[in-house]
Amino acid sequence: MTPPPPPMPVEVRYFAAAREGAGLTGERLDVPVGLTAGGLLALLAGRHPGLAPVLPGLRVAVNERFVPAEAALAAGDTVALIPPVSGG
Amino acid sequence: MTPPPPPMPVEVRYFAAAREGAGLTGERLDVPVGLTAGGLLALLAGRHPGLAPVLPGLRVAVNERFVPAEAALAAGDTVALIPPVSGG
Amino acid sequence: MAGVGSTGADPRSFEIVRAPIRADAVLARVRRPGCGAVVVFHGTVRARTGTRRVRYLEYEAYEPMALAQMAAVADAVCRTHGLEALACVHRVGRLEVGEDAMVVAVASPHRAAALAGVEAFIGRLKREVPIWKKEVFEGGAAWIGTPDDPQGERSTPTGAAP
Amino acid sequence: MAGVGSTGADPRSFEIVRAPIRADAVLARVRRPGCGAVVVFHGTVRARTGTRRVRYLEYEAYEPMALAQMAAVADAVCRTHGLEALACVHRVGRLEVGEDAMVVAVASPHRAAALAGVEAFIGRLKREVPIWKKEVFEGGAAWIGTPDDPQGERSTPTGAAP
Repeated sequence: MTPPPPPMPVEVRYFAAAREGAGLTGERLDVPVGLTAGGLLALLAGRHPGLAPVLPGLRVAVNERFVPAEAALAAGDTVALIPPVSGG
Repeated sequence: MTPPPPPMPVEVRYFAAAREGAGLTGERLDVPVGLTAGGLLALLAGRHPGLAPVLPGLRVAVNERFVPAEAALAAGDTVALIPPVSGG
Repeated sequence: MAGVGSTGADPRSFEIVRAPIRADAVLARVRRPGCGAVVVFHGTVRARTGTRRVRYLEYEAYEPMALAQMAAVADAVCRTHGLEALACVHRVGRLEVGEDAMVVAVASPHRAAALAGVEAFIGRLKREVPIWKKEVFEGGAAWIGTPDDPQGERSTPTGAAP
Repeated sequence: MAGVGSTGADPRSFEIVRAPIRADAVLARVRRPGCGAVVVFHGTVRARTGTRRVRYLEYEAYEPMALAQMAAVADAVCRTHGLEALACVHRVGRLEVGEDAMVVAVASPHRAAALAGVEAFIGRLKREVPIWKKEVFEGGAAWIGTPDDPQGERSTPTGAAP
């Protein structure tokens, strides 16, 4: 039995309705290696029940680019929760 | 035999290429009663040969409104020769 | 010149001027609290048209008719596109490269209407408003849109041509 | 960020600011001698949305990503529409009714391209650039586009929604 790999640090940033739902502007988390963007969202939803109403329409950006739910995260990534945008 | 009706005064205004073709900014003319806008143009073309190159595309305005060639003029009208416009 | 749901100042405003146009003043004429979209269009003297290098332009207007036609066109365009305000200032006389010949500002509750309204107003102005430009270039001059204009850019008259 | 036939200053310019936007400065960034058409669009805080009376808005941006996305969208739009210059300034923080939240200026040799380019840029900005507005109205507040926004005006995500 090999030991599990060490957890992987990621920086999470919350904006707008996600910020208010989480009650945070950001946090640093250690997550399992190989976690996807969608997996991280599920993890965050469990951790911050206030995010539930924000989940529909939420997109994820990694290092300032939108990514699909199945994108794998890497150590040191900055992951941003992007509710529906409304600039202009 | 009834005498011909007295001629009818009109004010003619020339703009842009028509002004340069006629060599005038305007003139006051006595024209036959019942003359049309098109008839006046023919009369002016004879009077000012320099207008010839300007005639294609020329429109006529009477009292600051575009009129068709067959519109009859009335005493005191202000008739403007409007070459193709190019504002903006 | 009736307003469409306007408050405050006259929602339509037209002017022909001989001095440089102050775009911020044109903008100020159309701002309205109900309007989320304001578009300002600048028609500017280009350094070249086609292959010709422009020295300067001379603009001329039949002023009372030009103002009346602008108002009539604006009336129709504001109604069709639901604009709440439209202002147009056109300059005449000698204009140098880079100067504004015309500034049009419109205000509307919505962006698409404001942009489409500007396009419609200018498209009609270029056919129906008696303003002319003479291009003075290296080696000559031409009234734009007339047969002596070697570059084309003809206007397409929509009124009656005798 | 490569220019298309530009001369002089950087033909693309993007900024997020906390103070009132100076539209004349945005305009100055896009003027070019080859451009006969300059369009300035102002996105302004409206007094009401639907039946709600707006007290004020709060704008928030993910600034580095918003600037990068603006640049990417502008690149594509300038190429598609043949624009020679595009500048966009977006304001964040508290905005009162009548204030400009965004000013976009574009320059093009031709009018239709300039107007279509503005429309395309803003259409994509409203889907792809991470900026948000919270509307504070009589009796409540809502992030526009989210499920707690009772008036709709939903954004339509084009990227992946997990």
